[in-house]
This record gives sequence, structure tokens and C-alpha cells, in this order.
Amino acid sequence: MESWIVKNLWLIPALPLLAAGLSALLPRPFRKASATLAIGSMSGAFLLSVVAFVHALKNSGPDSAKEFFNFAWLQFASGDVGVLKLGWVLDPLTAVMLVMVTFVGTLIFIYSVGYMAHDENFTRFFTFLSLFAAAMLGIVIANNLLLLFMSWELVGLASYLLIGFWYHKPSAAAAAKKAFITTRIGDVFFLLGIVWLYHETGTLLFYDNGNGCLEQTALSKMVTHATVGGLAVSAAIGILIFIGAIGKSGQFPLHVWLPDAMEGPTPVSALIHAATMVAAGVFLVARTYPLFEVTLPGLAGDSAATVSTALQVVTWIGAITAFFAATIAVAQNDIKRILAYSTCSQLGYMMIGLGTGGVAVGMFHLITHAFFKALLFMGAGSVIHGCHDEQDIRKMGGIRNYMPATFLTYAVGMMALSGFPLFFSGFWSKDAILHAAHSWSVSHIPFYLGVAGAFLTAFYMTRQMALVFWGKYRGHERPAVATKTPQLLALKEEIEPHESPRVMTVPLILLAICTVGLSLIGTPAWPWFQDFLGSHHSEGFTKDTVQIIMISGLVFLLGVGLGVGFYGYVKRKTASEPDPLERLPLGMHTWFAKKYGIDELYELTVIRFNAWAARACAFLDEWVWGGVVAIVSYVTLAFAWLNRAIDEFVINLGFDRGCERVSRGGSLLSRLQEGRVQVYLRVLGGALVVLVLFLIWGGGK
Amino acid sequence: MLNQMTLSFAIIAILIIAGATAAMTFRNLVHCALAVAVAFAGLAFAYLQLNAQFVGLAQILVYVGAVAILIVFAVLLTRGGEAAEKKVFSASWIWGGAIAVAVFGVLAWAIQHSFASQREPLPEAGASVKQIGTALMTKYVLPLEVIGLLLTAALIGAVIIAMREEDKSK
Amino acid sequence: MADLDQIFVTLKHWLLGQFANVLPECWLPIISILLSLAPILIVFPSFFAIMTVMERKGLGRIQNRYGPNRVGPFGLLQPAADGIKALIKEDVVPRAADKLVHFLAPLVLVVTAFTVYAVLPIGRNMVVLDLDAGLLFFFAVGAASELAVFMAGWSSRNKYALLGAMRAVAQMVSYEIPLILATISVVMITGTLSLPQIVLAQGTYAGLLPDWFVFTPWGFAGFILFMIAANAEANRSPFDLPEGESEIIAGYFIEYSGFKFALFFLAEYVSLFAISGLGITLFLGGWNAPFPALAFIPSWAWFFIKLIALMCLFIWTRGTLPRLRQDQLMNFAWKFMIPMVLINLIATALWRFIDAGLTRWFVCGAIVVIAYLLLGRGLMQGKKIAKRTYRFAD
Amino acid sequence: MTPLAGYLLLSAMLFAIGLAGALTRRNAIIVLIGIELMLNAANLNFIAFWRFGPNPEALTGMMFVIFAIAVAAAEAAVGLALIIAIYRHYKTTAVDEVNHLKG
Repeated sequence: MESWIVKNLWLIPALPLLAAGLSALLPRPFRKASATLAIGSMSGAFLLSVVAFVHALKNSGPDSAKEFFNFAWLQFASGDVGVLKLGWVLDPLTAVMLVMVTFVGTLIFIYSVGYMAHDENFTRFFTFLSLFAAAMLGIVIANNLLLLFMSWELVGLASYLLIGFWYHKPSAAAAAKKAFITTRIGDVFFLLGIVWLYHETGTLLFYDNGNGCLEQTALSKMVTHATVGGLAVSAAIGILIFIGAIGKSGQFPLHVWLPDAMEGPTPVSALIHAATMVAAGVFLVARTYPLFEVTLPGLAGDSAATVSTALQVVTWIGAITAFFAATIAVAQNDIKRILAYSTCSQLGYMMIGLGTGGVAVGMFHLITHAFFKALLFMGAGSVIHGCHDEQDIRKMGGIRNYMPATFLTYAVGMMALSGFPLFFSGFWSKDAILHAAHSWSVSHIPFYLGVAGAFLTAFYMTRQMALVFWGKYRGHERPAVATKTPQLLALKEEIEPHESPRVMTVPLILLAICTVGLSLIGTPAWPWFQDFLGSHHSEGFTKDTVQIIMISGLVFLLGVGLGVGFYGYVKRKTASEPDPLERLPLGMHTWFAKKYGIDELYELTVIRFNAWAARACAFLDEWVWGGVVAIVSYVTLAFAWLNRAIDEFVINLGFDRGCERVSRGGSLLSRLQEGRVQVYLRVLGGALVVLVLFLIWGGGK
Repeated sequence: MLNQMTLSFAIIAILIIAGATAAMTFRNLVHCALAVAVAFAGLAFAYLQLNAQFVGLAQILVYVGAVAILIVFAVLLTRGGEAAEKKVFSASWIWGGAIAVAVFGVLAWAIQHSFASQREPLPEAGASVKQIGTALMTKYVLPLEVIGLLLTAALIGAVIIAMREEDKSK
Repeated sequence: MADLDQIFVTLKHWLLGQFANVLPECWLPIISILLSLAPILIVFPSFFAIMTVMERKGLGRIQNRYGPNRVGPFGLLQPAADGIKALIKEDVVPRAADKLVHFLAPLVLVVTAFTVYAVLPIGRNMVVLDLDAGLLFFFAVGAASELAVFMAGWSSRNKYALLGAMRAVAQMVSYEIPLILATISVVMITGTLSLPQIVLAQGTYAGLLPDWFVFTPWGFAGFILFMIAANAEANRSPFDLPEGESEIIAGYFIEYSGFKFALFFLAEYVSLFAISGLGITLFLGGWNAPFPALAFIPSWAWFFIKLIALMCLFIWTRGTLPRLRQDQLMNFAWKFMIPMVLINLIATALWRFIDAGLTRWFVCGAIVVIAYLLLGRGLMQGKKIAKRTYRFAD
Repeated sequence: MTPLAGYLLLSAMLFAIGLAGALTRRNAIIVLIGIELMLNAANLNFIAFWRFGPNPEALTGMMFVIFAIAVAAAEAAVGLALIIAIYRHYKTTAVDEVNHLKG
């Protein structure tokens, strides 16, 4: 059953890794070489993933056995338990993720050739990109929680390097640090979860012919144990792992790093926030889903299973994030920050989907979102590129006349994100989530939050579109250039935005096509995708499906209408004008703009506490340990003094005597060798004579 | 034929001794170099006469062709070429001469009284280049490699030693 | 036509027989050696005389002027006139000069130049002494000439002379290495140092071409390298820095006049013939005829035909190429010639061990050509080679 | 007097001359020449013994001389280079003036 592709799944991450290693060795001028290397390896990985996908398609189905390939990695203790086995798994989940990541990744690579064209650290950038892609693919194919964790950390590292790519900008460096540390917080819990899981099940392999940690025996073993508060061990571990996911995919408490991460180059934002890194969290939950969903009655075979605690946590966190990130996004002015917050909220949706509807729902939104969010980010990048690195949407406007291709593709992305009914993938995926949330047995609040979030999404996307693409260009506050003198024309050239090069627009167009096309594979009418992921009970267009569709369509129209009302008609003349939303009651707008002051909150609590702890440690170090050390040192000093005294008055005297004699003898000897070669030679000759004489008379016979 | 042998031997011996003595006594260094070249050539003839054709020619190639030239270059590079120095012999040359004479004395005495030198010469014994080549490539291949290494090292070393060191002024 | 081919050999034996009647036994070896030396001492100087005329006329043609054309028919008697002039000219020796060395230098030079011919097979069975290590002998004696050059330059007590001598010696030493290494490849193939045997090894004919070593990849490269190095050894243009008239008036023999000066010229040309003869022997099949059909022409004739051809090549080179600079000279020797020759050795070894067939042609050819291209590129980096332009008098 | 003894005496004479030169001359180059002469004397010995030895077929003596010549060439090169370096440093080549180890 082990086919070639399953055995050699490792090739997929290996290719970009190789590219990273090679281009790390390339000297700076070899720009083309490194770009070719990265893109070539990535597209190679894409082809392989397509092969894998086809393979997965062949033996997919409701009861498709997971295909995996395990091998013993290292022997840390004697016996069979002491063998640490790694491996990779190929199931629909992996296949879909592989294709998505490699495809979007390839497009982003190509795009960044254009975007980074003027950067002198071109090769370094591609090295990091390839490393990132390799790590991400490693996460995707891992069949072992440890392997997954390693790749996970690698992703963290790569994202750190990429966000801080322009490390000379202090803000970028700070953002990189922030991202790294924040995600670390989540990873600590993740690691705890791993350790606990290993303690419980004795294996970290997901699937291992029945003794994997995600398989029946282990699960039942875990779910039967209960820890504090009657929480099942499985649920507890699930929550720990989920915290890791929170950190990575910027869910509510740990989302702070994500908007700041916009300091990185835009392709990086696209890669990290759209396609891969943040999706990693969702993917992690999806991968370990059995751990989450398992419950005692569920094991007992009770079909109307109660929802496990872990899933509830997932859902609530998702719902909160979905709503509240959307509210923040409303009031942002940085084009990329808006997208970042919307990413947060979309991830929240995915979490809701996972929590309420199962793997398929969440994953479907993940995939669609990956495409249109990558599209949006790259479009934003193209806009920024065109407006001479201007990121403030208030300073833009009327761009659509300057860069039509970007405008159209961006519009498609916006439609998808804000859920334009029936034609765009985003609509269907979000709709599925809402539907799942609506039919959730625990509570309906997530549903309402989701709907509100959808409304806000439509609203702020409309706002962004209006500010960026409509109206007139506000980039230069100076009067428009009328006279036609050449230098003024040149000035015009320089200040007016311009369309991006082909290498940047073509990926946009491709992505736009995919964005529209994907909507065909997940509709309730023909839920091929959900069936493929194999955990779906579709009932076609039933009454409440239609009802949900109506609702979300309505919500969309409302949002767009409001947006147009606020920003479409009242065109802002200058960049400095106040935002119409600021007229909202009780200073909500300021709250939004301040992101609920969560950063400040952390500043006040966590970081201050941290600093305080550090100071305490310093104090301890200085006075307690320092004191001990000082005492020890004094004792040592005393000994040293004693030694010295002994040396001085006992040993040295004796030595001096001896040395004098030796030196006198030496000076006597040195008379013989005053450095004249010929004298030595003479001695040699004499010695020869003596020797021969001795031979003749003495030893001769 | 023997008298011819001895005749040529005498000529060669005189050539060698004269060359060597001249090389050791002339005041002008270049003359010394030329004289020693003569001595080397004489030695080469001696080898030829001893049927050591290859060695003899190698002797000329290496000593007359290379070493003598080297010496000449060194002489000119150390400004020894122009005028003869005032003091040619070192202060205590008596000692040196005495020791040299003593060495010759004992060696000659030993040669005269050693049984080895009483042996009569064998009939023709020679070595063709082919034999030498095979010997070098089979039995003596390791020494050959070592010599190659040594020569390379000597080449590089000589270049580096004689290279003009950057003046410390800068 | 064997008798015509062997005519000189038979003549010598006949003369030897005549002497045997009148002289005691022990003299015969000396007589025979003298009998073989005499023709060399007669033929090559006269060849030198002809060559001077040829060269001057050829250079004249190349430089678009008449050569010597006054003395005798077409100026053919020019060398005789020069000889007489040199003989009756006063022999000036600088006062400061080191008399003895100054006197010895030209003699040593001429002697070494002539000694070299002892091992050169001028025709079938026409070699003075067939040494087992003939090639080594050739180079050993040739090496001795460097000392003579130095003697000449140093003893004249003239800064130009010393400069020229130093240049000459440095140049000879550096170009001796590629010279010898280039010949080594032939030795590797034939497995002998004796020149007559090397000639015999090239005596056969393979289809259209004779089995001369110049018709193999390594042989071709080796021949060209050998000729370049020989050109430098003989201090001829474009390597004539040691006697560059425009820089150091005549180099190491600036202070010589009259007959000694002529001796220097003689020695130079004679050694040039000798080294060309070596080239012929090693690469051009010695005295072998290029085609079996032409074998009726006697071997010594072939040798001289080839010699004249090479002489024309030398004259042509001299008339064509400008003089190098000292650093260019050294760079060329150490950065191009020596690596090239070493690579050629490798190619030869492969040729020796790959059995006959097209493969070894391809392999060796590829090695040589690639090495040439790479080295050439490497040396030509960043150099601007302007196209030469010609101006004709009209 | 047999030829072997003649050659041996000759080489002994050569050796003595070289030694005398090396012992008495002040100029380092001449000292080097003297050493070269001694080396050649040894070579002559080897060749003589090879020629008149019991079995010349074993080319031991000859091989020894060949290697000795190679070594001597290397030695001359390095030695002269050293002398030139010394001359640059002390502006003299007199061995009895160059008598302290550190410059």
C-alpha cells in the first residue's frame, strides 16, 4: 500500500530546504540565481504535491485509511519504547494543504521577484522565504507531533527573520521580536501539551496502525482519565495544544503580534498571514482534531454526542476574535493593518468552523481565505509599490485609474472576503461556517458574533476600497501638475502612482481566478470538498441553509451599503480630514483605533511585571549571590596572600641560589658559541679528524 | 688502454682540483663562481668516465646550468660582483686551514690503508637510462616522490625568503 | 637510392680505412670522431652564412624594402663580405673589462653551440655519438651556454651588457623549463632519450600521414610550445629583449667587436639551427620523408629541407611580431607556457594509456584545447588588444 | 695505485678543499660553494664505489647520487635565498659579522 509518493513525501519540504541552503551560500550579486533556485524548487514541490493530491484523490472516501510512512529516527533508550519514530502522513487534509501552500507559495515567490527588485539583500530574502516554505511544508506532512513541533519552531524562526528583514528599521526589529516572543508564549503551552501527550500515550505518532496517539486506543485511554475539574485529559491536552495554535494564528489574547508583523515586506505578509503561518494554527487543530472532538459518550457510540470542552474553548475564542478583530479593523488607516486584523477575524471564523462544524468547514474557509487573502495582501503590496511605499490609505485614492489590473484583482479579493453572495468562494466558506455555528448545540452567541463580524467585514473592506481606489489621488498635497515642462513631467512621473510590473500582476490575476473558481467546489449543492475531507453530512439546500444564505447576503449588502454611504459619497478631499466614524457615540472609534488598548494593557501588566521580575532577579544577583561570591573571593585572596608569602621567603631564595649557579655555568658555556658559523664548522672538522683517527686505531679492525 | 684512462683521469683530476682551489682562493666572487663551475664540469667528466652517463649529464645540467647561475645571481644581488673585498679570509684562517689539512691527511691515510681501495676494477659496468628509469619508477619511487615534494617546498621557500619584505616605514 | 642516402657514411668509412693503413690503432677513435665533427664544423657555418642573407632579404621583403642586393648576384656574397670585414676589424677590449673572461666568453659560447650537434641525427646513421641519454646531453650542454652569456655580459663592465646578460640568463632559465617539459612528452611516448631511436619511432606511415608526433594532439601542442620556447632560448624576436637594440644597445655583446662579435652571431645562429634540429628530430620525424613516395630523396636532404622550413618560420615570426616587455615575457613563461606544458604531459600520459582509436584523439584534443582556451582567457582578462594597422610605403 | 683509490683520493682532496674554503672564507656565498664542493666530493665517492663495487647492477650508489644532486639543488636555492635575505638585513654577507640570533 505504500506507494512511491507516500514514501518520498519528504521530498516536498526537502526541495525548498535545499534551495534555502544553496542560496544561503550564494554571494549577493547572484540575484537571478537565487530567485530561480527558490522558484524552481517551489514549483517542483508544487508538482510533487499535485502528484500526492491525485494519489490522495484515488483512495479517498468515507473510510479511507490514512497513508503514512514511519521510520525510526533515534534510539534514546533501550528497547522498542526507546525508539523515537518520525514519519509523514498523506491524507486528504495533507494533500489539500500541500497543494494550497505550494501553489500560493510559488505565486508569492514570483511576485516577490518584482516586489524586492530594488532590495540589495535579494538573495537573503529568498533564502528566508525558501526556509519558511520548507518549514511550513514540514508541518503539513508531519505524522509526528514532535516533527510537527520542530517545523513549527522553524516556521517561527523564519517568520522572525522575515518580519525583521528590514532590521535597520527599529519598528521592524521590534515587531520581529514581538512576534517571536508572543508566539513563544503559545509554544510553551504547546510543548507542555506534547509532553503530556507523550506521558499519556507513549507515542507522538499520529497514525501508527492503531497505536498512534490519535487513534482509538490512545484516545479512549485519554478520555477516560480526568484531571482537575473533571476535565478529560484529552480535552486538557487539546486546550494546551490549542494555546499554541492561538499564538501562531493570532487568536484573541495573543493576536497582538500579527498587525505589527506588517513591518515585514509585503510578500512576507502575504506568505505569513494569508497562506501559511497563521493557517498553521488552524491546521494544527484540524490535524489533532480527534483529540479535540473525542468525548466519553462519543466513544460510547452515542450519535448525538455532547460537544467536548476543548471544542467549546476553540469556538468561543474563535468567535470573540472574529468579532473584535473586525471592530478594530474598522478604524485602522494602514492598508496592511486593516488586512491583518481582518486576517485575525477570518482565523476566528475558521476556529468557529472547526469548533462547530468539524474539520471540513474550517479547512474550507482556510483554503479559500488563503487564496483571497494572499490576493489582497499582494494587491495591497502592489498598491504600496505603486504609491512609492505609501501605506496610509488616507493618502491614497483614485488609484483605480492608475493601476487597473491591481484594482480589478483587488476588487475580486474584497468581494470574496466580504462575502459577495453566490459567486465568490469566501461567501460559501463563511456561509458554511455560519450555518454550522447556527446549528451548534451549545449556544448561539458565536453565530451572532459571526454575523456581526461578517457585517463589519463587508463594511471595512468597502471603506478600504473607497478610500484607496475611488476619489482622487491625495498622495501629493501640492497642486496637480498642469504645466508641461519636462522636469515637471518628470516630477509627475515620480509622484503619480504607476502600475506594477507584469511579474507582480500576473500572480494577482491567477489568484483572482482561483478565488472565483474555488467557490464551485464547496457549495451546499455540491460539497465535493467537504466530502473529500471526509467528515461531512451534507443535506443540500434545506430550508435553514437558504435562510443562512439569505442572512449573510443581507448582512453583506448592509455592510457594503453603509460603507458606500459613509465613504463612497462623501469623498475626502485631503489626507488630514477626520474620519466620519469618529462621530460614533462614546468614543468607540478611538477605542477601535487604539485596538482596545490591548498593547497598552500588556505594557502595563505583563511587560511591567516582567521588568519587575527582572529587577528582582538583578537585586538577588547583586546582593545575595554577589555577597556569597564576594566572601568566597575574599577567602581565596587570603589563601593567595599566604601562598605568596611562602613563595617569597621560602622557595624563591632557594631558587635564586640555584639559578645564579646555572646562569654562571651558562655564561661559561656560551663563550664557546658566540654565533660564528665557522667556529662550529671548525669544531665539526676537528671532531671528524678525531673520529677517523679513532676508527683507524681503535674501532677500525 | 689503461694509460689512456689514467691520462684522462689525470686531466680530469687536475681540472677539478684547480677549479676547486681557484673557487676557494680567488678574491673576486664572480671568478670564484666561474671556477666552481669549471670544477663541477670536471666532476661531470669524471662521472662520464666512470660510465655514469646519466649522472654526469645531470651533474652538468643541474650544477653548471642551475647552481652556478644561482650563485652568480646571488653574487650580483649581494653586490659582491664589483670590487674584491679587502679582507677575504676570516681572522682565524690558520685554524681552518690546519683542520682541513688534517682532515685530508687522515682521509688519505685511511684510503691508502683500507682494503676496499685495493680492489681491482671490474670489467665494463654501466647503467642504461632505461635501467635507471625503471629503478626510479619501481624500487625508488617513494624517494622520488619525496624529492619532488622537497623540491617544490624548496622552490616556494626560496621565493618567500628572498621576497623583498614590505618596508616598515609605511 | 641507398648509396646516395648513405654516401657520407660510406665516405667516412673509406677515409677511416685509409687512415688505418698509416696510423697506429689507438688513434683511430679520435680520427673517426674528427671525421664526423669536420663536416658539422664546415656545413653549419656555411649554412649560417646562407641563412643571414636569407634572413636579411626576407626581413627586407616583410618590411617592404630591398634586402642586401649589392655584393654579388642578388647580394648573395654579402656574408663573405661581412666575414672579411669582421676578420680585419680591430678587436677592441674595454680597459675596465675582465680580460680573461671577456676573451673566454665567446669561445665557450661557440663551443657549447657546436657540441650540441654531437647527438643530433642529421641523417640515417649520421650521428656523431649515439648517446643513450642524448636528449639530456643536448640540454646539459645547452645549459652551459647560459654561463657563457653571463660571462660575456659581466666581464664587459658595462651596465647595458650586464643588464642584457641578466635578462638573457633569466629568460633562458625560465624558458628552459617549458622547453624540456615539452620534449618530455615525446620521451614518455617513445620511452628513450636517444635521439636516433626517437627518429626511428616516427619512421612508419599511417595511411595518408606519417607517424610524426606533430600529427597528434599532444604532439601538436608540444611542438608549438617547443618552438615558442626555442625562440626564447635563442633570444630571437619577439623574445629578443637581451639584445634589444632600441633599449640596451646590443645586450651582452655590446662591448665585443670584430671577430668575437661575429662569433657571437655565429653561436647564436648555430644554436638556433641546433634547437630547430632538435625540434625536427622530436616532432617532425627527423630525417624521415613525409610520404613513402618521397623516400628516394636522401634523409640528410630531408633534414635540411625541414631545417630551412623552420628557419623561414623563425624569420617570418621575427618580421611579424613586436618585442615583448620583460614582465610580459616572464608572465608568459610562468603563467602560460609552464601550465600548458604540464597539462600537455597529462594529455600525453592519457594518450599513452588509452588504446589506439578515436577516443584518445578526442580526450587528448579536448584536454589540450580546453586548457588553452581557459589559460588564454584567464591571461587576457581585462586586456585591450587593439587591432594592428599597417601602413605601406608607396 | 688502483683507479678506485685514485678517485677516493681525488674526492678526499676535493672535500678538504671545500672544507678549507668553508672554514676560512668570510663571504657566505663562498662558504656555500665550499659546502657544495664537499657534497660533490661525497657524490664522487658514491659513483666510484658504485663503479668499482662488487655489484654495479644494483644501482644504489647512482640512485644516491641522483637524489643527492636534487637535494643539493634545493639546498643551494634555499641557502642563496637566505644569504640574500641576510644581506638585505645586515647589508653584509660576511659570516663572522652575522653572529647574533635575533635581528
